[in-house]
Amino acid sequence: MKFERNVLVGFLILSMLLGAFLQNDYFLHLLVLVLMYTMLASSLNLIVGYVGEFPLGHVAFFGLGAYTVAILSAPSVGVPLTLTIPAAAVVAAAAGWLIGRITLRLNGPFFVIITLAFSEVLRLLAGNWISLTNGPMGISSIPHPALLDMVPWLQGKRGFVMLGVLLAAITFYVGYRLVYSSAGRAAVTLRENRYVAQSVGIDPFRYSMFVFVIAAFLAGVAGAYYATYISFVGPEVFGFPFTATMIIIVLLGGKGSLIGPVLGAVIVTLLEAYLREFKELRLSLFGLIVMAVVLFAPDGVMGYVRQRFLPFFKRASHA
Amino acid sequence: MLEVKSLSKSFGGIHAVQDIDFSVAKGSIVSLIGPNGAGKTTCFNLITGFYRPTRGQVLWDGADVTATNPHSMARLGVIRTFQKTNVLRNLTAFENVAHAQYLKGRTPLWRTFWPSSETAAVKKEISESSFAILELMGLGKRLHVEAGALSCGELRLLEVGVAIAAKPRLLMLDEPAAGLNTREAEGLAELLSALPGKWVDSILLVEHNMNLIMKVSDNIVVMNFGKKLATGTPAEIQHNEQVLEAYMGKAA
Amino acid sequence: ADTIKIGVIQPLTGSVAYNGAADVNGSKIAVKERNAKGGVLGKQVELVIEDGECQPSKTVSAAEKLVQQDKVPVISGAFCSSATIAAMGVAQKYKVPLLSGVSSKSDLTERGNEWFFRTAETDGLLARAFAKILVDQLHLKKIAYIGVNDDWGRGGMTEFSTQIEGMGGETAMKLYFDHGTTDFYTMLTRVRAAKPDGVFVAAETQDGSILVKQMKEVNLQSKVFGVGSWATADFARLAGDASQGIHAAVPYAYTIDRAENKKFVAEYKSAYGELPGKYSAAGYNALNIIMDAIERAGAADPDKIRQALAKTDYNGPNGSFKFNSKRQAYGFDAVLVRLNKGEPEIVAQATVTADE
Amino acid sequence: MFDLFLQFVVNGLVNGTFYALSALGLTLIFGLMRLVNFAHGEFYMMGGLLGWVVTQKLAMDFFSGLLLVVAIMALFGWLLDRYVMVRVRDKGPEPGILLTIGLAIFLTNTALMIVGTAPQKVLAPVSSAPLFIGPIVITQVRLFAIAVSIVAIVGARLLIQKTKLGKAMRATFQDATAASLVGINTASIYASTFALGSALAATSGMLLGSIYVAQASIGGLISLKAFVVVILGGMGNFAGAVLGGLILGVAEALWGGYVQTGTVDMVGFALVILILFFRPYGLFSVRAERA
Amino acid sequence: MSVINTEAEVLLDLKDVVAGYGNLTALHGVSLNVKQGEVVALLGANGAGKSTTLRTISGLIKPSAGSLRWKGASIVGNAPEKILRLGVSHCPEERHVWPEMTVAENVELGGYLLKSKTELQRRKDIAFHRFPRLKERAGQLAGTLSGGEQQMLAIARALMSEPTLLVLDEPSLGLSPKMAFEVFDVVREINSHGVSILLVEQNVHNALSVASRAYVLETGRVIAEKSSESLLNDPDLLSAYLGG
Ligand SMILES: Nc1ncnc2c1ncn2[C@@H]1O[C@H](COP(=O)(O)OP(=O)(O)OP(=O)(O)O)[C@@H](O)[C@H]1O
Ligand SMILES: Nc1ncnc2c1ncn2[C@@H]1O[C@H](COP(=O)(O)OP(=O)(O)OP(=O)(O)O)[C@@H](O)[C@H]1O
Ligand SMILES: [Mg+2]
Ligand SMILES: [Mg+2]
Repeated sequence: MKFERNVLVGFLILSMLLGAFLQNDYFLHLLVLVLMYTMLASSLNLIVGYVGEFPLGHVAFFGLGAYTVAILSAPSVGVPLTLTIPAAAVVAAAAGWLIGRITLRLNGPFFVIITLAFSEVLRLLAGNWISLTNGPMGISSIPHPALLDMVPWLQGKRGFVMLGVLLAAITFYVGYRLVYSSAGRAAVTLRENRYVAQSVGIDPFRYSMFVFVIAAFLAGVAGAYYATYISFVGPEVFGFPFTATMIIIVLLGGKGSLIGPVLGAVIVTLLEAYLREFKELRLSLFGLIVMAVVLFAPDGVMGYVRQRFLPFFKRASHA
Repeated sequence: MLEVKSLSKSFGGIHAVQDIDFSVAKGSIVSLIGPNGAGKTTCFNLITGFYRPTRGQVLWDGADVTATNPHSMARLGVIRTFQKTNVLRNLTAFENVAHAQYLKGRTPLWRTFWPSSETAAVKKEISESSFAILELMGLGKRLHVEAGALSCGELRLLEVGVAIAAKPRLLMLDEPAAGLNTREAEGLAELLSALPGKWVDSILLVEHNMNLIMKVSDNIVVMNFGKKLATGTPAEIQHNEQVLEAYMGKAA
Repeated sequence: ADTIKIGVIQPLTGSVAYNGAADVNGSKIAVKERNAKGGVLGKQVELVIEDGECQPSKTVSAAEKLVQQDKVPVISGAFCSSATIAAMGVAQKYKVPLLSGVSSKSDLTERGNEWFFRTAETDGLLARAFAKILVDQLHLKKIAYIGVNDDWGRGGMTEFSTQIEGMGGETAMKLYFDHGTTDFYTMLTRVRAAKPDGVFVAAETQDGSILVKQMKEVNLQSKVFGVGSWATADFARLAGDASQGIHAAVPYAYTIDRAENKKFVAEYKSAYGELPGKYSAAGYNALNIIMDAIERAGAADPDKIRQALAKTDYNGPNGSFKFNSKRQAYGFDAVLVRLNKGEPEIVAQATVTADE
Repeated sequence: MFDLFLQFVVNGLVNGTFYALSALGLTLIFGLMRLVNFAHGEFYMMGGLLGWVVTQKLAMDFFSGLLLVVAIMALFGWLLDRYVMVRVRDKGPEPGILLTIGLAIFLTNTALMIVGTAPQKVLAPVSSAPLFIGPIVITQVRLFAIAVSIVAIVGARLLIQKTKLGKAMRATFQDATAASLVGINTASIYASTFALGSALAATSGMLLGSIYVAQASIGGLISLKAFVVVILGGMGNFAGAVLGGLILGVAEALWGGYVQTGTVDMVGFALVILILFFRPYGLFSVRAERA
Repeated sequence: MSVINTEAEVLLDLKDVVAGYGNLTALHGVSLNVKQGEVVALLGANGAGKSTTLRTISGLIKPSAGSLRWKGASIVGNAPEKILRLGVSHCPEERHVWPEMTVAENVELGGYLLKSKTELQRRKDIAFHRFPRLKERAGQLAGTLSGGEQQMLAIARALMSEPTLLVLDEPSLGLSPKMAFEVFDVVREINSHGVSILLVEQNVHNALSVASRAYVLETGRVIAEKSSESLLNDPDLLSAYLGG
């Protein structure tokens, strides 16, 4: 618990220092990606790791967040960054509530696929509702946030890194509080055994819903960050590639621990960047590496660490 | 405290439970016995809301709580265990018991993100009562073993511990002694007799271990083929020909 | 450095990899030719090829890497307009010229990004060049439009239908399908029921070949014409007999009768064992234009290259390329072809003009 | 008007049969074995590309080619299970998900490297000239494919429900400990199911490759639709999967025919949401869990 | 109760078997044997390692050291299937019925290794004759049976292979007293046909009423091996470990 908190804070401080002192913009870009993936994966991890269900459509909330920012910050609407990001989070959370009401009644493979169905419906909507989303042409008029232009030091990528650190900090805080709250424990009880949970008084629907909405909220934040940074949003933000990356990050890093997604985000981003050296072999190698990690550390890197260095994790204080 | 009235449940053509009436008074231990497939577990499922009765009523403190969902029953103080072992397999024995005290440690959802939402006092209390309960169940040495790695018998005890931790008023145990040896079952009998008034108000027990039943029960309800066959004190039941015939077989 | 690096971003994986790879193949031919002749500014040219996966985020990563790590002074790419838009931001930020030979979305050159150049024809330009010929030569009155549901497909359909309607053509229906669709029976049933004279199709090789094959299967008799990589050997091979008599308006066909093209086709064929298509030519042209510009700039310096690019006058397999003030290329030819026994026969030729 | 409707329905039924066929392998591996197999579409893709190689490059006729492809893919599936999948068995669903995602990425991109990006054609076994049945138009090759689909589907169903092997499969996936205690060689059951699933996926890839195209990057799309079909049917239920496929096919055809073609893919997913809303365990499924 | 027959052939012989789960060692050198025609009980407190011993015998767990012999030949590392073919049938703890198969299918699969259909039918008839309750429920999904019914099913299934050695893990678990007696009657009956039995049972008196010998296990070690009579006459041992 303490250990987790220290690692997360350490990560934030390190990112901030790197953001402040790194001169190479490509590395800063990678750092921004790490931060974005961290947020996204952390939010997915809340569901996978703490509710124990596996949504294949978590990207829906990421996409909604991204589109909200894109639509609201278009020059004709002109809502500033300080409002678009919260708005994105709220829209995503509201969608989470709606979608959760339908999907959380199901479990196992049925939950996996019905969530996928929702994200695909949204992707197709985004591609066909021309008047709102500009369809497959996407929205490309997202301006550089004025907020980051105000302080000269924050210009360019550095501003995005700092924004990312701030948002990641929020994500960590929310995740941390959730996991170590009575709601988090209720969710874990539910994950471990639905029957036991119910018979000690836990309302299954209420808690899975709560975590689901929070996770959607955070995914919305990640989507907002993405949209502001890339400055273009099209239907691909609802696409399966994001889902796959997200899943790989969470499971590679190790689900059910707050550090796992961070580790996964760092590993996957660096791996993708490094593998660019290998040209055509790139993705084949990536696939092989993912497979190799599963075979040698089926519970992800954190699972492996936990197994090897158990003493670090005094679990007794979990209550 | 608990009263069931002409409780019935059928699955397709199978009448698993038919017109069962009984009640559990405060401070008492009532046992439900009967041959395999008589409908005991189904009764449990009906009372705790895992199944919806085809007919009949469940009353709790006089109020109708028929088909109330399981977690709400738990909040009313009706906590049960399961015949097929159900625990939090990936958590330690200690965590199992601690997590079961959900109702005690619960904070409103909106306060989740409030710093200091949980007072250290509550945490300490939960932790202390967890130790106490595990000690009570004789699992004091197995505190930090993952539940999945416990042996069958230990799991049964842990399950009872989990149920007690949830602060029941009525504790409903489905074959808690299954898998315990004679001596352990005796220990459990003593434990159960001591529970009412201290940890719980009353106990509703399903068990096939006759020694235990006879030792702890104030009242026994016998079921057969879904129907009530007899009811009475242990002494009465012990001498009921029908019960002996249907249930005890040669043991009599 | 002893080589001059040029960055290329194309989708090399994913569903449009087929076309991205063709572009890269064309680019490589251009570089090979040039290097054989001594390279640029006396140095050999080295391509740094990155996979953008047709995704904005991956394309930005690729562009960032090219500029920051490989220090390329100029980039060719990207493919999908959405990815190109994302890369344009990077180009502008680092002040590195970006040239796309593929992305066709009209407004890319309307965004006032002075670091972005385009050698691709836009749908509007193509439509303006051929609508009249189509209507007059094929005698089409009532037309059904089928297009892939993306920016390119939608753009092509809109431009052609507006032009054709302006000439008195009638629009029977407009239908969209998603990339990767395998079954067009429902769509074709609708089209057949409407009995149009002609069917306009905006589709790439894979979707397009299945579509025309199924047109034959459902016995659709209308004339077929469209835009996409249809003047290619692959298309004819995949569609088989069904390709017979189809018309396509394309910026490039390997049958174009020009010396520059014959040379290109021969080299391409000897290198890859297949005939080049429109994306191969796009890559080839883009790289040649970039290398010319570097030569004229006299140094591998982004800003100088940009200035040199603006003054491009390049003669390629499909005509000559100049840039207008919005850095949109014009002056090159586009052709209307008719597929005959798998060969694209050139029916008409038009020069792509650009308004200032 | 009615002719049009009839044609839509027939298109839908044909397409639905193909959906069911391409989901067949997944019904085994995902529906029965409970492995969320993201590489299903890649197995399908391999079937198509291998089909192209054997019919076009090796100039074999369709049927002997199909036999060869089935043999190769069955062996591939078997080895994959014996040496890779076995290591994540009993570790919960997630390692399997991650492993098959990795596998899918690897297979797609390796195929892309080896055979290139171009779409390819599998030589069709019968003609694709139009055939008129009353007002309906269809092709011989489609009728042929439907026949093959029906044989494959019925065969697979009989295998699972009636044969000893099928029972052993179900037993193994429901409780492997008990299965090994009654003498079932569970390792080989897992491997043969995986092999069968791969071979079925490849069969559909090759057959449909002769009607559409075969291409390295086709996998993702196939997987998505196949998951929808399996779930609609209710996991591991062949009759359900067939019905799921048909419903999907007809709904898409009618939507495309009367409403909008651009959004047909949405129909499938909307249908999933709708059906699971009313029947949380798919159209046909038995539940045997009790508290 | 059968008399101890020292001449009888030793069927199963365990010597210093060490086994466990992952890093955890549950058996620290268990030695025991079962002879032809014997009923042997394995007793011990919760978590002593009784079930682990049985799992090692039937091949579900591979021992990390020690020898495991069947009629003199080593069977260490054999798959469960192979051990079953030799004639050892294991009815596991916690029933392990196949929930989504019918009762009839569950029973039939117990005879999975049988080739002959008529023989399978014969054994099925015997099983349903022994457990009429199961016959009533032949078409019901096993997962919906009551606990005791599932236990009967598990026993019926284990008997389907007509083994030479039957290994029973707490067969009376969850059975009503009457049903438990009936099960022990079945045990006696098949033993009278020459089938050897290795039995784990919590109710010592029930166990010793059918067994001729017993081993007492404590934390993965055999601490006593006695004939049933002498064990029944050893109140110290009984009350210390078994709660007689
Ligand atoms: N979902 C169901 N579908 C069909 N039959 C059921 C279902 N649930 C229970 N039954 C049947 O109802 C009867 C009563 O079952 P129940 O589990 O209540 O018995 P029990 O008294 O607890 O028996 P035991 O002592 O063996 O645990 C059994 O015959 C069982 O097969
Ligand atoms: N699946 C498992 N994983 C890890 N440890 C286990 C597992 N099963 C049992 N153990 C451990 O092995 C030891 C022996 O367990 P075993 O199940 O053999 O005991 P047992 O004598 O059968 O007890 P019981 O009478 O309670 O069934 C115990 O300490 C238990 O905690
Ligand atoms: Mg019961
Ligand atoms: Mg045991």
